[in-house]
Amino acid sequence: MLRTPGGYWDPLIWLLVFVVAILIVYIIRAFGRSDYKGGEQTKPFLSGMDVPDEDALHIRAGNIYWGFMRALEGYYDVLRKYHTGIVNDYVAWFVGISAILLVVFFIVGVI
Amino acid sequence: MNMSYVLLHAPALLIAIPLFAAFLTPIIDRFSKRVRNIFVLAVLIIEEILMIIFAWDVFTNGIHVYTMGAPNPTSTVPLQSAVPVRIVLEVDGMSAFMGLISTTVSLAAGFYSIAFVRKETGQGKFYTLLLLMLVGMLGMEFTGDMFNLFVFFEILSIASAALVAYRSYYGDAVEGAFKYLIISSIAGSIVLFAIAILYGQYGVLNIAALAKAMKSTTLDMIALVLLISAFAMKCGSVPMHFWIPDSYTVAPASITAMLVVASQASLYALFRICFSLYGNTSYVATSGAILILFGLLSMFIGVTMAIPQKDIKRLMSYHAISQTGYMLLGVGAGLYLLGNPDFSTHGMAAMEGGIFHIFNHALYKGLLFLTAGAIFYKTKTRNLNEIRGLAHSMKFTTIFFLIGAFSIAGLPPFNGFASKLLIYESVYHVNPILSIIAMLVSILTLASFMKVFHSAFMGPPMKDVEKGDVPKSMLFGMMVLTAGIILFSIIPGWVVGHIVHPAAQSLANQSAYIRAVMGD
Amino acid sequence: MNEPSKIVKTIASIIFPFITVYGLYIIVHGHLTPGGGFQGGAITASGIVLLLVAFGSAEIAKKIKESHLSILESIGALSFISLALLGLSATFFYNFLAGSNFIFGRIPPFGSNPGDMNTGGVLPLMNISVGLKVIAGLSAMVLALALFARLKRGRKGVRKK
Amino acid sequence: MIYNIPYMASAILVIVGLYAVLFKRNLIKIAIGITVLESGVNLFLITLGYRENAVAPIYTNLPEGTSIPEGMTLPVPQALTLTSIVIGVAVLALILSFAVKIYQHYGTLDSREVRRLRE
Repeated sequence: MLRTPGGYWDPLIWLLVFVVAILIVYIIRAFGRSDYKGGEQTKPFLSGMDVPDEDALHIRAGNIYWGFMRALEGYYDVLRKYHTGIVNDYVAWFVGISAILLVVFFIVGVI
Repeated sequence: MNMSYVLLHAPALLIAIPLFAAFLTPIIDRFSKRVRNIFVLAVLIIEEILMIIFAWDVFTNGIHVYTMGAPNPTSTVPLQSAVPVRIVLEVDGMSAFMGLISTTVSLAAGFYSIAFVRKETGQGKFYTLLLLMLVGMLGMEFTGDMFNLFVFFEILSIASAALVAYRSYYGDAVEGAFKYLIISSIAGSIVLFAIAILYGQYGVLNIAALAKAMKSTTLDMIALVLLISAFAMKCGSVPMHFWIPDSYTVAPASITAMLVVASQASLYALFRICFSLYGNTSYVATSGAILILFGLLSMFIGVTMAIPQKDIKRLMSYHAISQTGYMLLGVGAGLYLLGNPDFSTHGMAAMEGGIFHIFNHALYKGLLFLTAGAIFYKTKTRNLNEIRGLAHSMKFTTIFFLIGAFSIAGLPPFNGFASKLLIYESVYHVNPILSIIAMLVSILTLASFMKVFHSAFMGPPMKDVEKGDVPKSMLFGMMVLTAGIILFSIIPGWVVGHIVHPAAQSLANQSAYIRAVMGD
Repeated sequence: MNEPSKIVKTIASIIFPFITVYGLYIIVHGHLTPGGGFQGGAITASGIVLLLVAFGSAEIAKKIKESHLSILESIGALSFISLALLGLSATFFYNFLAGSNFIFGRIPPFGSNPGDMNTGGVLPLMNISVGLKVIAGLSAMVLALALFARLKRGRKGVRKK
Repeated sequence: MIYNIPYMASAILVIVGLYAVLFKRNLIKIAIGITVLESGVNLFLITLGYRENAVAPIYTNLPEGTSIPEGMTLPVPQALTLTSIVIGVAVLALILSFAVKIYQHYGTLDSREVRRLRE
C-alpha cells in the first residue's frame, strides 16, 4: 500500500474491484441470447455495397488522429520549423538557453 | 572472501569488473563467439546480483564511501590534509538506486543483444562498448568528485556514440551518432569549464568538500548555470531535446534502451548538483523553478510531437522526452520546496514520485524500445504505415508491448500510475496547473500508444513476414523488464518505502552527504 | 596522390627508430620526469604516422594488422586494471609495491636529486601499460582513418552506389 | 594585468570555438571548433594552477635550496588537463571517422544537407 499526500493507492484492492467489475459484466453478458450464431450476422453492412477486403479497412498510422493534427496545425508547423535537423542549430539552442538561464539567475540574484 | 569484504570494496568492484571484462571481451572474441556471449552475460548477471546486495546495504546502513588508493577505503581525508585529495567514490541511496536501474537495464539489453546483433560484424567491439557504457553510467552515479563525473560522462558519451553508429551501413545511423557526439562533447567541455571555475575558487574537486566551502559567489552562479544547461541538454529536456529523437531512432534497439538509462545518468548528475552541491545556497528555489519549467515543456512538447510520428522508435523517443519531464517536474517541485516547512509533506512526496518514475521509466521505456526492436527485427522497417497485424504471429511481443504501453500511460494498476499519482497529488500543492498538465500529458500518451498498438499489432496479418515470434534471447531480455514492471506494480508501497524513500531522503539530506566524506 | 620520393622514405626509415626510442623513454621515465604513458605513447604512435605518410597506408596495412593492434590495446588496458585490482588487499588502485624493496619498490629520496628509476611502485608499471594501450590505440585509429580514405577512392571508381 | 592575459586568451578560444560550431556548416570545421573550444577550457584549467616564481611540481627537478612545497605550481590542474586532452583525442577521432562515414553515405560534408533525421 502506497501512501500519498492525499490518500493511498493499493493495486490489490484495485484488482479486486476490477475482478468484481468483470464478473458483473459477465453476468450481464449471460443474459444475452444463447442461440446467437455469428457467421452472416457479424459481417459489416455497407448499404448493400460490396465490403472492401480487410487490408483496405485497416486504418494506417498516418491517418490516425488526423483531425487532432489538423486542428493544431499552426502549433505543429512551429515545432517542425524549429526541429531543423542541422547540428549547428542544436548547439545554438543550448547556447541560447544557457544565456537565458544566466540572465534569469542574475535578475533573481539582484532581486 | 567474506561478505563484509565484498561490501566494503563493492563501489570499486562494480566499476572495475565491467571495465576489466570490457577489455577481455575482444580477446575472448578471437577464440569463440559462444564463450564470449556467455562471458558477457555472466558479467552482467554478477553485476546485477552484486548491485542488489550492495544497494540493500546502502538503503539500510547509509552512505558508503570508498577512497581509491588509500591504505583504508574509508579514510577519505588524509591525516596531513584538511580536504580529500584522493579519488573518492560516494554511494548514497540515490546513487545505489540509479546503479540498480543501470545494471537491470544493461542485463536486459545484454540478453536481447545476443540474438539481435547475431548477424552483424564486429560483435566483439559491440559488447566491449556495451560494458563500457555500463562502466560510464555506474561511474557517473557513484563518483564523489566533480572531475570523475566529467571523465565518466565522456566515457559514456564516447561509448554510446560509437554504439549509435554501430550499423554504420545505414547513413542515418552515422548522422544520429554524429549529432549525439557533437552535443555530448560540447556539453562535456562546458561541464569541464564549470568544474574549473569551481576548482579555481575553492581548490578542491570533491563534491562534499565543495559543498562545504560553497560561498554563493557570482562565479558559483555561472558554474551552476553551465552545469544545469549542460546536464539538462544531456538528459533531453525541451528545448534542448532535438538530438534525442535523432539518435535514439537509429541506434540498435538494445542500445536505445541503454541510452534511456544513460540520459538518466545525466539526470542524476543534474539532481546531484542541484541538491548536494548547491543545496544550501540561495539558488535552490530558482533552480527548482527552472527544473519545473523544463519539466513542463518537456512533458507537453514531447508528447504532442510524439502523436504525429510515423516512425515507431521516433515516436517512442519523443515519449522518452515527455516522461523525463515528469521526473524533472517531481524532483524540481521537491527542490523548489526544499527548506520550506511543507517540504516534509508535499516536497518529499513529489521527490519520491519523480525518483520512482525514473526506475519505472527505465523499465517500461526500455521494454517498449525492445519491442520496437523486435518489430524491426521481424519486418525490417520502422515505418508504422508499412506494418500491421503483428499480433497474429508475435504473441509474446504483443503482450510485452501492451504491458509497457499501459504502464507508460499511467493506467492502474501498473507502476507508472503509482509514480504519476504521487507526482499529481504533490505538485498540486505547488500549483494546480502543474497537475492538470501532467494528467493531460498522460492521456495524450495513452492516445499515442493506442495509435501504435492499432497500426502495428491489429488488422490483417502481413504477407511477407515469416511466422513465429522473435528468438528466445530477445524474448528473455524483454521478460526481465516485464518482470520488473509487474513486481513494481504489485508492491508499490513497499518499493517506495524501502527503495525510493531512502533515495529521495539521501538526495534531500545534504549535510549527511557532506559528513560522510568530511567528517564532523 | 604522388608517391613520396626515395629521400622521404629513407629519412623516415632512419628517424623512425629514434622517435620510437624517445617515446619509450618518455613512457618509462613517466614517474620521474614530465611525461608518462599517454605522452610517450602518442610520440611512438606519431612515428607510425610518419611511416604511414612516407610509405602509404597500403604498405603499412600489410605490416601492421588492425586486429593485432586491438589485442595489444586490450592487453595494455587489462594489465592496467589488473594492477589496480591487485591493490585490493587495501583498496582499489592501492600502491602495493611502493616501499616494498621489490621491483620499483625503493623509497625515493627527499629533496632535490637526480632521480631513481627504481621507485614509484606500480606507477611505472601502469605507465608502461597505458603506453602500450596508447601506442596500439592511436596507431589503430590513424591506420583506420587512412584506410577509410582508400576505401572511398576505391568505391568512387569501381562500384558506385 | 599580465596574469589575466591567459584567462582572456582562454575566453577568446572558447568563444572562437563556439562560433565555429554555431556558424560553420562544414562538419570538419565543426570538429575543429570543438577542438578549439576544448583548448580554451584546457588553457583555463592549466592557468588556474599557475603560481608566481614557482617550479614544476617534480622533486627531481628542484633547483638547489628550493623550499618544498611552497615553490611549486599545482599539479592537480595539470593532471586534469592531461585527462581532458586524452578524452579530446578520442572524441576528435570518433567525430572524424563519423565525418568520413557521412561523406560516404551523403556525398557531402555540409551540415545543412546532413539532415535526414528531422521533425
